[in-house]
Amino acid sequence: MFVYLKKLFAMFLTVLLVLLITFVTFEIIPGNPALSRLGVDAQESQYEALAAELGLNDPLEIRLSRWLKGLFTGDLGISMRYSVPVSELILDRLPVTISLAVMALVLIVLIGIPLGIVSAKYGERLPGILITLISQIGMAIPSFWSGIILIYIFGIVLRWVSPGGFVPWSQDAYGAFKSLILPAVAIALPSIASIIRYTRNSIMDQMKNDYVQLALSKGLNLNSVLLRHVLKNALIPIITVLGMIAANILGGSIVIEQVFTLPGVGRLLINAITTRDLPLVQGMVLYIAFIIVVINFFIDIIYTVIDPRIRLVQRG
Amino acid sequence: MNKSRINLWIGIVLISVLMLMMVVSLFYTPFSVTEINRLERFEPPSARHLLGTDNFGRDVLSRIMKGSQTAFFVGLVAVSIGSILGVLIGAISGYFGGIVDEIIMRIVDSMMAFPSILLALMFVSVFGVGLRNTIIAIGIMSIPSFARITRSGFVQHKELDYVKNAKIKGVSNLRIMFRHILPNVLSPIVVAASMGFANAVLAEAALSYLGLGIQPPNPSWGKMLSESQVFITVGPWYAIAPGVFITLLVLGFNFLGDGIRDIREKR
Amino acid sequence: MRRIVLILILLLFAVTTLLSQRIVVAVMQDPDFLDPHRAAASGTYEMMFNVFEGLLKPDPNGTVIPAIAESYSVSEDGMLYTFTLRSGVKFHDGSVVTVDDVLYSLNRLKGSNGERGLSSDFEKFVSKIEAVDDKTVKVELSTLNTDFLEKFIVAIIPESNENHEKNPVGTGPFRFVEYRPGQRLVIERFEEYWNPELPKVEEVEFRIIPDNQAAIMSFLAGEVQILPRLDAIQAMVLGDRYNLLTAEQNMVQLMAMNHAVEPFDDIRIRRAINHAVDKEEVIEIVADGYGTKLGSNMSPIMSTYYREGLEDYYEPSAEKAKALLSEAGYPDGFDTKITVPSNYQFHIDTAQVIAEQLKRVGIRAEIELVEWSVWLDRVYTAREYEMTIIGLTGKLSAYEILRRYVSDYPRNFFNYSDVEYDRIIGLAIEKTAVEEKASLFRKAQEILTEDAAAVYIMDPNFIVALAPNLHGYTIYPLYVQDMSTLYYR
Amino acid sequence: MNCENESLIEIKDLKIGFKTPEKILHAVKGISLEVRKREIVGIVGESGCGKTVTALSIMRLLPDNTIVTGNINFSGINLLSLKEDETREIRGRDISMVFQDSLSSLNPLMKVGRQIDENLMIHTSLDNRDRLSEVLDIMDKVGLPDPEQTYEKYPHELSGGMRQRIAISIAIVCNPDLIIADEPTTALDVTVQAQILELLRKINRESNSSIVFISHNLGVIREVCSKVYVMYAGHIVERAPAETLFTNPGHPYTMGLIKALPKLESKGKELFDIRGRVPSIADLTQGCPFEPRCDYSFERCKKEFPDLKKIDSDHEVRCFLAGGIL
Repeated sequence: MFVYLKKLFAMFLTVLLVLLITFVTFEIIPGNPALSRLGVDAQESQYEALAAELGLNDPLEIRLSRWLKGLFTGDLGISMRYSVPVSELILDRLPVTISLAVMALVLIVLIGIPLGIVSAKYGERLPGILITLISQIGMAIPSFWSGIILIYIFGIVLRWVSPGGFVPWSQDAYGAFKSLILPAVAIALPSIASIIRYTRNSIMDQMKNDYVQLALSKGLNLNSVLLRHVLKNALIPIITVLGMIAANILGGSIVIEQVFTLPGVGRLLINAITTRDLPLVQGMVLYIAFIIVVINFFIDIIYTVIDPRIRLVQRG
Repeated sequence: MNKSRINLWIGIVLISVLMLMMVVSLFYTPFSVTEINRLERFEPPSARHLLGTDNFGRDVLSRIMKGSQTAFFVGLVAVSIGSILGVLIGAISGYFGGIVDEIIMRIVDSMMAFPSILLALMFVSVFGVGLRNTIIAIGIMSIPSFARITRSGFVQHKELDYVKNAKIKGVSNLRIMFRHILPNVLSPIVVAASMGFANAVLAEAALSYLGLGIQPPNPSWGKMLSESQVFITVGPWYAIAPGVFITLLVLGFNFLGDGIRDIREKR
Repeated sequence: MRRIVLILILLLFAVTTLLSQRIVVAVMQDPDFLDPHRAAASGTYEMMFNVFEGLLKPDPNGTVIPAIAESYSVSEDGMLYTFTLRSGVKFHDGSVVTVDDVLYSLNRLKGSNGERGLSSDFEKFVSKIEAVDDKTVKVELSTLNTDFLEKFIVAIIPESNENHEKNPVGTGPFRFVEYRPGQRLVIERFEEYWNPELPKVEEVEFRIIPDNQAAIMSFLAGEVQILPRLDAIQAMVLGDRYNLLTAEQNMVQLMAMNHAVEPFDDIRIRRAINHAVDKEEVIEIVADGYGTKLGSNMSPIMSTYYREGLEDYYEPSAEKAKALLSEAGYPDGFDTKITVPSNYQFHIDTAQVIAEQLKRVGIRAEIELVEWSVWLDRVYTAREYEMTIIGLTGKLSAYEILRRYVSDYPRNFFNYSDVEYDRIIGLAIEKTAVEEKASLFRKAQEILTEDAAAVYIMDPNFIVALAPNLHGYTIYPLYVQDMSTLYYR
Repeated sequence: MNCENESLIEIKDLKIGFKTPEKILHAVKGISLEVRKREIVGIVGESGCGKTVTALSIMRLLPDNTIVTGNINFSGINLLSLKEDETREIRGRDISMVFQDSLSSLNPLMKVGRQIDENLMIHTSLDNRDRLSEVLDIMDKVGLPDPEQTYEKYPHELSGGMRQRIAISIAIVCNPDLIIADEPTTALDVTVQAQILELLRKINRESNSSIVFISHNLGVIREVCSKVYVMYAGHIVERAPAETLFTNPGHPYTMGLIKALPKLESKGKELFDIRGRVPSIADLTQGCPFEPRCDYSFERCKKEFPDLKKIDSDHEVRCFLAGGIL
């Protein structure tokens, strides 16, 4: 329990630091939310009205205290660009990114782990080496490039799916699936490749253990030994990697949402950064931190479910 | 014996070829990289233009060659920043331990939990786009992994006899850290540097793709990709070439990293 | 094979769109405000043009025609405007537009009872707004401004609406449905529009896609039916499968040189740069030839006020440019920086071509890309830059176009200052006779050209890509998308 | 009962080589041995002498890059000629194995009861209930307290001795003809070691299973085995009944091993150690592989490889001096 608290506290400190840095830098850097909202055609009076409304003309100490107050009351504030509560904006975008991430994770697990097992089973023989080689290449392909190629093949040439259109799940589940599957694949590809490698390595490490020999000596065939004994053991390090991948999917979605023009959190973040929408940027940072804490929490739970040893010995 | 070196050799060959291309581009490119030629737009690959031309009639191969300078430069400097600072932080943290170690490692852990592209993105958007800031951003985001690897090496080695002997002899901490321990924990750091190079190339491409990295007319593979994206129907070679080269370079460094690790593990 | 593909694509378009009677239009940016009196961005007007109407509205020829007003008159001295309301015009909430709504709207702009108005123009120029009877409204100016008529395209909104921002209500052919920040703005057909023939489609979605390349991908995939404002190279990508419309768009693309910064304070340098830039090459490469060469800050589409013959005032000539540079004390050229907003690929491409051209005369220009918000802050407002490339979108009023160069104009980011120019503009706006006014504005354009106030590049043609079965697109010399006349066939 | 003398498994000229990119390295260089029914046979030797590899070759558990030649005759069939699925039939049912380290040989993530049960699942058609009672019986038989509770435990929750009892349960649950125990007591402390040895003897007595007992410790071997094979560098250097081996060792290596045993009276004195190290399997000498470490070696030992010489009806030694001056 103590370990969790320490972890949580460290996360909290880091987020606070990031928030403080964003506040300070948004003070220094050029770019003004009111200007960027109104554009070149605004009259002076319109600009001044908006600047006053956003509190841009208030002295630093007032803005700082307002910021601190918001921070401690959990009020994310109102977006400067959209005049809508930040939490509302984020919640609106969340389903897209979350479903994208979940679909990608499912693909990674469903494709990566079995292929990793197959590759480990064949070890140094041809299928194993082939899968390793392909996964090595898969890891090197930038996801936005594969995204572009996927759009070209499936969107423009074949017209199977339509990039840039997103229908909410509630409206048309199949449509939503169709609009998310390509970006999910693009995000998943490099991670599938790395999961294959990790699974392969982890299984091959486990295969050196005596319990494998014992299982074989019972008369189990290799497949059963892999699935019944080795896999679960091999999963433990893979889960750590999956946790890191889950966090990286969030990062990857920033780029992929841009490629596929999906109305997800990543695009919102880029918008917020380019329009100097400080409350929105901070809200996003908090949101991402929160998601990461949640992911880590789940990972820890999965550990304890899989590995009985962890219930006794705390992981440092 | 050859079998275990195959990763290493693939890596070395790929990197050498690309590096050769980079070195050649310092003195020579088949065509000017920036000069615009309105008569030769979207020429498909031919003997004259091996990789075709782009929407400005510029030779894609020449731009790819020039772009390799950016890729190597970004990778090299970013990895240097990341490894020097990371090793320094990791060494201090691992060698001295205690509360300093605790604080540093907690921060490093939290930093690693954040998607690194996000940190780089924030940095660049805050301090402005361009080559220099891209490099710094990528360098900073690679610090945590170097710090962690170095730290674990130092934690292991500081308990070993040769370190204790050195301490008894009265060798200064600084000297023990960097003359005694560091050479012994170097090989995982070298592996991390190789992988870090690959990641830096990918990160630069992603940032440039988002328009927040290298700025035109400097050729960058990522930027070329984003510029060429719409032309995929009229000039597929232009959209495909930069992607292929990014992949090859990343592949090269990944193989190299694996290769070095193979050798180390064999020992 | 190509034929089959073409037919298939057409079929697909037909099926998907005929069923829905819905149009998706790609737009670059979010609206700034939905409240039409607070909105300033042209990107907002582009969409909300379909929702709101004023007493008058712009027509495709660049003039204004009656809308909520059935007719209007202007007094001889140009100081008094009288509008007669069209009967039976309804707001989207079903209520009829009354004189009170008109008064409410105009007073909201002018400011009343000590409250500041939402429009500095109305505040500055209007002295009195009054209802003559329940059909007639009179507006009296305080200062003469003969271009003021165009101001009455501003939206009339119902007094009863409590929140114009959350729930915008107007009288336009479409009714506002929803706005999702960063995603879309949806409008639907208003059944009780005063012109029963319009609009023709059921629903329009403005999908916000800031990245033009992604927008093109969506268009190619059939997800978007209208791509406004393509540049020519991008249009070329689409090929001949689509319906492409081309027209001048009343935009002035220029390279501004900061007159307050050395060496651009020297007219010889500015002239040298003008000689160094080969506009035709720029148009050819960046716009694939689809652009109209400019010589001053006015597009030929403003035919009444346009001063012809300035386009070739500075013929492209490296010798002349070099000679002028030497004369100004820079025989070997100099180093400078072109600051370009990073979200406009068209301007970035232009900058790349111009940088190459400047290199030929020895000027080494580095291209610096900045985010749009940084550009607005640093270049447009703080005027900290050397050179920049931007497109100034057109207005119906020549005065509003040319007053950017008046010394004390708050957004004169050129830092241009010329006493004669200021005088001519001030004079022009007081002339009621059109020809008199036009000749003064033409004179103003000449001054800009002679002073080499900027490098006036082109009016890039406005290319709209439409789904093959979409017809009835109307081109305006303004930054608007008129959705009411579109129909599928 | 004449089955006492009936042969259960007979290994003839077994050679085991590992393929490397350059050459084939032989870990076992042609050994022959025999285990009779109900017999406990010991194989002794330092680590690296090939005893574990021999055990694994009986189980056909060697990795893909090994080449095994010779003949392993088990109840009339040559194990080496069996197909993969045929070996699986035999593994666990007819021949089973107990490994050295029960902590690593038991799957850490599976309840121990289930690990015993698995064996029954593979080789019997019993239903869940019957299997459970069978498993609990066996657990009781090997002396595990509270079988029902222990069934639910994970390996890390048990002590080393209990874990080894689990491993033995796994080995005997199908009532195999042969149990190969590879250093089953090495990782345990002395008292537990004795209990486990006693258990193995009991199993041998009660269930008619033969046991191949592999150890580097002659003392342990002496306690349980009736017959002992001494292995050195892939060869069998001596075969003798356990008592004979101690009273009348025929090979200098065996003598060394006996000398190296800690004795009560030598407590406090320095333990004897055979000088030098076990040769690597990559070393190829013409002569006797033990020659470099042998106190009695002479010229011939360097050049010639000695044959197994019969010095008694059940005593064979691979040494030129055997039966003579030694």
